[in-house]
Amino acid sequence: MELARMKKVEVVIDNTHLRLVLEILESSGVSGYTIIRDVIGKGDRGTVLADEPSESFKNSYIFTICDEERAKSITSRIAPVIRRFGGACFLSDVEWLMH
Amino acid sequence: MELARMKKVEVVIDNTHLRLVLEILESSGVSGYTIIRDVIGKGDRGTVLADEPSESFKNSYIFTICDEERAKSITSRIAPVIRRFGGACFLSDVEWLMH
Amino acid sequence: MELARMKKVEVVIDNTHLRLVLEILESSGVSGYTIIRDVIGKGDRGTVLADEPSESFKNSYIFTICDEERAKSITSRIAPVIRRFGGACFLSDVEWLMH
Amino acid sequence: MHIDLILQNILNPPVLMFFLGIFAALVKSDLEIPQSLSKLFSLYLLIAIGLHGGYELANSGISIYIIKVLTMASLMAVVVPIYAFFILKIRLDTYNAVAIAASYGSISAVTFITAASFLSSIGLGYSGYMVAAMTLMESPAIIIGLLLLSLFARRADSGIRWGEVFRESFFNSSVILLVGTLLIGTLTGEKGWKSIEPLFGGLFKGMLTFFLLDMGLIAGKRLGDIKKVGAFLLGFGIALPVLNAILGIFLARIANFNMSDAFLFSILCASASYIAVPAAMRMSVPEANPSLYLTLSLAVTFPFNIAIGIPLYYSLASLLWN
Amino acid sequence: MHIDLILQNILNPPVLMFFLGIFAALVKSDLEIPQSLSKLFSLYLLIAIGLHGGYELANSGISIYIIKVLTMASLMAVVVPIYAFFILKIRLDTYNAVAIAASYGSISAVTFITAASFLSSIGLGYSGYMVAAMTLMESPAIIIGLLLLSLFARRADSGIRWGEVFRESFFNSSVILLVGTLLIGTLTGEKGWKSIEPLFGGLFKGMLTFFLLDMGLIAGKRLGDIKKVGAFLLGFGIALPVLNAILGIFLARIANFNMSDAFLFSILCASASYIAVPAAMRMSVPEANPSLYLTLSLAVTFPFNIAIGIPLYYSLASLLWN
Amino acid sequence: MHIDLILQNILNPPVLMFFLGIFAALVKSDLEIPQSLSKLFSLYLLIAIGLHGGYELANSGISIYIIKVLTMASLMAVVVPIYAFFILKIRLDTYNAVAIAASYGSISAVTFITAASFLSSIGLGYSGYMVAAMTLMESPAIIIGLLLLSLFARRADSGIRWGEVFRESFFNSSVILLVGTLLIGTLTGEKGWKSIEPLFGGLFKGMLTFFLLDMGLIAGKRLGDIKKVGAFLLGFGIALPVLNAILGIFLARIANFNMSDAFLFSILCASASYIAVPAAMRMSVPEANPSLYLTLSLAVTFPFNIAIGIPLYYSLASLLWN
Ligand SMILES: Nc1ncnc2c1ncn2[C@@H]1O[C@H](COP(=O)(O)O)[C@@H](O)[C@H]1O
Ligand SMILES: Nc1ncnc2c1ncn2[C@@H]1O[C@H](COP(=O)(O)O)[C@@H](O)[C@H]1O
Ligand SMILES: Nc1ncnc2c1ncn2[C@@H]1O[C@H](COP(=O)(O)O)[C@@H](O)[C@H]1O
Ligand code: NA
Ligand code: NA
Ligand code: NA
Repeated sequence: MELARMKKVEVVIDNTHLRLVLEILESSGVSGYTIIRDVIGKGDRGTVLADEPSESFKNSYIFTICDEERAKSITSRIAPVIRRFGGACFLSDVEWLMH
Repeated sequence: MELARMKKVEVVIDNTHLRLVLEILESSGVSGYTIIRDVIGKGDRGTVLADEPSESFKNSYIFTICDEERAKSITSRIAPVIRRFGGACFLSDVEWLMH
Repeated sequence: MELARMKKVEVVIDNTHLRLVLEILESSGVSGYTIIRDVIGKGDRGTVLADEPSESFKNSYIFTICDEERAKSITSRIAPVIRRFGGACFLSDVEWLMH
Repeated sequence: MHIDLILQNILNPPVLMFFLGIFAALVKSDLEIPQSLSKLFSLYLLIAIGLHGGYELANSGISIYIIKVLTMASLMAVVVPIYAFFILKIRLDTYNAVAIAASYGSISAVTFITAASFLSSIGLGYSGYMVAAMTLMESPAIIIGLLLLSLFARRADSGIRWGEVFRESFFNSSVILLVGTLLIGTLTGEKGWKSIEPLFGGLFKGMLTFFLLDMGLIAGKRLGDIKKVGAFLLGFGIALPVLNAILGIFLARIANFNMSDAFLFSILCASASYIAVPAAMRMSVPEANPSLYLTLSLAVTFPFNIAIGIPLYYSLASLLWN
Repeated sequence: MHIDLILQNILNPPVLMFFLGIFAALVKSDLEIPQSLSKLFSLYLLIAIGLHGGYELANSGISIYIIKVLTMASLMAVVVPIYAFFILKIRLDTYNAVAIAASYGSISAVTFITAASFLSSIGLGYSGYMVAAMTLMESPAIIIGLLLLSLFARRADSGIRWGEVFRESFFNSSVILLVGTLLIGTLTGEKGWKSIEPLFGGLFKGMLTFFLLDMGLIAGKRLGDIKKVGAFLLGFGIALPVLNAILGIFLARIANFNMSDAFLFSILCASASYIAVPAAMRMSVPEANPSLYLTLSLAVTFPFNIAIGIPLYYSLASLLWN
Repeated sequence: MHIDLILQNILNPPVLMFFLGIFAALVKSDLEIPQSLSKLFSLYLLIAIGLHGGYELANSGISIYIIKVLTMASLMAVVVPIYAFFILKIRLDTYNAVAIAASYGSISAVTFITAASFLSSIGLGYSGYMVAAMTLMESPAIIIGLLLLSLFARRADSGIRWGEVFRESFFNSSVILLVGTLLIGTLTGEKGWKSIEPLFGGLFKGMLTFFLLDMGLIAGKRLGDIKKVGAFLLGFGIALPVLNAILGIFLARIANFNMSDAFLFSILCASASYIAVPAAMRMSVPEANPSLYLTLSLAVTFPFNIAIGIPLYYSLASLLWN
């Protein structure tokens, strides 16, 4: 069993702009990512209810495990998306089970 | 791109008492939070199944990113709720993308 | 309020093999775990869509908070599962609210 | 009780589907019904009986007889949790006794609906005011339970937020739906009902069949927990419904109900809540153990009533009415 | 407007269920309809009116009259968002003015369906081409809105990805479903319709009843946000629909529509989108505040049209046609 | 094959809705059907054909003829995966060959149901025992596939948990539902069926229409993966169904089936599983690539059978029977 020091990048963004975030992840060459759809919450742009009439107003929560360099690059490219459309993004340290 | 050292506070609690946790978050002045509803799990109070007849028995998973001081205050106010009604609460370090 | 240094073990695995992971968690004596079902994502084995015809192809996301020793033992036992069937597993540090 | 009454009850698609669900759960099949579909079926059934009951109320109007039925219903909703509590106190602590007593003081709408569908399968109908009676019996047990708790439990602070309790008791989703649809059914009468009858009338038994498959799966998954409840509670989960039913039938006889009403009334008395009351107990009596009160009403009393209770109480009523 | 027209509209199961939903939301009941069920009802209703409309188109064929109706529909879809924008600009910034104007330039299918069901409850039918008209009116307002934005907003980069905007406007789910099912209904004609009529015809009003309960819950939860929109917008949310309806009726009169068509056309003009257009605005005009444009169309205009607009526009039309 | 047989098949609401779904997926519309609704439709269809089939079995009773049909079904369920495996081995490794062969050895209930609805649209019915035949053909291919794997793969440990394999094969949700509802339909007979017919009979074709829209969306999203499967497999995904269908029809001719049964039998032989078998393969043959076996049965064979296979096999059968 080998554990590698990696970064976890977590993003919350509305479903409408999920595609932009995924494009960034794909193009930065991460090995994978996980998406939890239809999460709700509260932020600067108000409350996201459980029964928004349009699904595009609900949030998605995405995380990816990648090396520090990629994490920094992803974060810097996500920054303008979040500045414009809202959402949240944060990083932390994890140990990744190599397989 | 600017990254700030922050805390992530994570809480798992049954839907019935979610409201109490949200009241604590709201009143402590965090900038936002995210909720994933209807998660299941196992803890001291037994197993939460995927098809509980009443939704109030299912769990919700909430996280908020905030500064350390707020994190401590939230945790200390959530402690009695969890002691009485069950659930889980834990903190970790994150770097938050300022926007 | 007392905070204990613990590990968070996070696992993403398809629903088919969720059972194997839960067996490992149960037998290692963790105090609890939380499951978020039907998450989607992308990894070495391709993309998991939101509408897989069979639910066994969707992913589940599980996390447990436990002490370091248990975390290591769980990770080493999950390693062969992930090597064979795919998925992701990673560890991080948390402070756990004792109750 | 004639054996063919039992068969007549069991050889019905809804009841058989219930057993199919239990079977699938026991053999750990991957058969699963997503919770939003459970919600669809249960909302549908509540709305359907509410609208239909209201429509029939519009036809029948309010009479002394109906007021008598509703009075009896209120009476039993208050009395049952009290004596159930004292029986339970023999072996249990106050918290668990309260939670279980409150569950049995309330009702299970699905049991009522299955009984109504049994009635219709033997050619009898049911009256709209029985739906009103059911609605009346949903919530009082919560209040009674918490009153018993204040009297008997030595909690530092009572911890009961009465305001919230009342709101959650009387505005909980089934009460709101039943009261609302009863009213709507009454207000829109014949013309209203005809326009929605294909959905809320015609499909009724089919939807019940679908839903009981789901209930079978849910109850079946909890059958494993039965060993945790112990012999005393297991006996309680079967004996109390029968006792409640008998009491209900006698009261109905004294009050001169017609036989269908008496039978449905006995079902209301005999059935136990596994949704609204447990949810309320979780909030106000966290000390009580859900795997006792939930398992008992869902995995013991509900199947018992569906399979045996319905024909049993029906034949008891037949004895007194014929 | 006769008072009994209002009553006739309100004393319908669907409309009453809408109010029940609002009530449940206001008293903070735990009544909740999972979003996948909302989706079920809305998909069902769109498919049902599409298939039925197509079937009727197959019977009636295309005529000059129908082309006239469709032309008028297109005209209003272009004109309404423009004058709405200039009215809104009096008090709002460009971004919010665009988002709101676009919502009111488009339509609400549920309002249309409720109006159609009102027609049928007073013994009148509706024609298949009105569904086609509705479809035509769904998307132009998005394009018009973004054109206005390019003209009036001083954004560094316009930020509008026009390719995507067109794709999302004309292939959004309701447009695709309506166009698709209109075609399928036309192609499969009488025989096709008969085979699926029990689901898509018979259950129609019942499903609408179920869905309006859900819409009531959703609208009710947003009623609290009304104070945020302010008096100007509140007035706008009621006055503009009435203005649009009147304009629609006059155009219909000039173009010699029959009365049912005129009434439904006025409903289309008066109703505002709370799904497709807001979703498009979220993407292309993130500067606009959803709690203005969404609250206004969902919590103000939608309930107003359902409860008062329908009988009001109907009596306006009656005045001109009788 | 007459061109109007193809038209007659395609100009049906269910089949057209399937194409609408594919179209919506191809233009990347936001049209989406939540997975719990897929589940609703598929559960509904399985329960409906099970109950209806059981009811017809109760009428017809068991005969030598029926036993012959069921024997043939079992035979094909064993033979098809074996020869499919050897064909696939020409170009593929053992793991992928096993997974694909097992899929084609099993059946697709939705294909069967669409064929049955095609039959009814040309005025023919289908017999209850054909549902039993379908049920029999669901699972053997899984076992055969894993046996082939043990023989041909050189895995360190076989890694197959046979106990679990058998349990998952014979208690998987569709087998349990079909066997269960066949039994329930038989036991409750005429009276049972009549009480639930409005839901499980009347709405059948409408629900199929709804579900095929969903299947179109799902299949459409996977069309992009077709290029990954390569020419050999693409050819296989079309040629093998036709081969299986022809073989099925000949066997049916020899065994003297009536024509409707022969046609449905050929459909069962020709169709491939995209739910139960892939799920089993994922567990027991993780080395195989789902984007081969899933894409092939879901995005190639399923659409082919729905659009062309049904009229093709029907005209083949007509040739031999008339
Ligand atoms: N401090 C926070 N902690 C956790 N989640 C957040 C936070 N701020 C925002 N979010 C999530 O991001 C979504 C969009 O945020 P905003 O654009 O700020 O409204 C919210 O609905 C939350 O789900
Ligand atoms: N050690 C743990 N790790 C992760 N989740 C936990 C843990 N303990 C409890 N939980 C979650 O918290 C819920 C309630 O816990 P409890 O009140 O202890 O039964 C469980 O159903 C789990 O979802
Ligand atoms: N680097 C990663 N970061 C986050 N999630 C991942 C990562 N790699 C894989 N996953 C998740 O694990 C699932 C299975 O991965 P795989 O077996 O590699 O296809 C994917 O569908 C993702 O949900
Ligand atoms: Na009771
Ligand atoms: Na409009
Ligand atoms: Na086959």
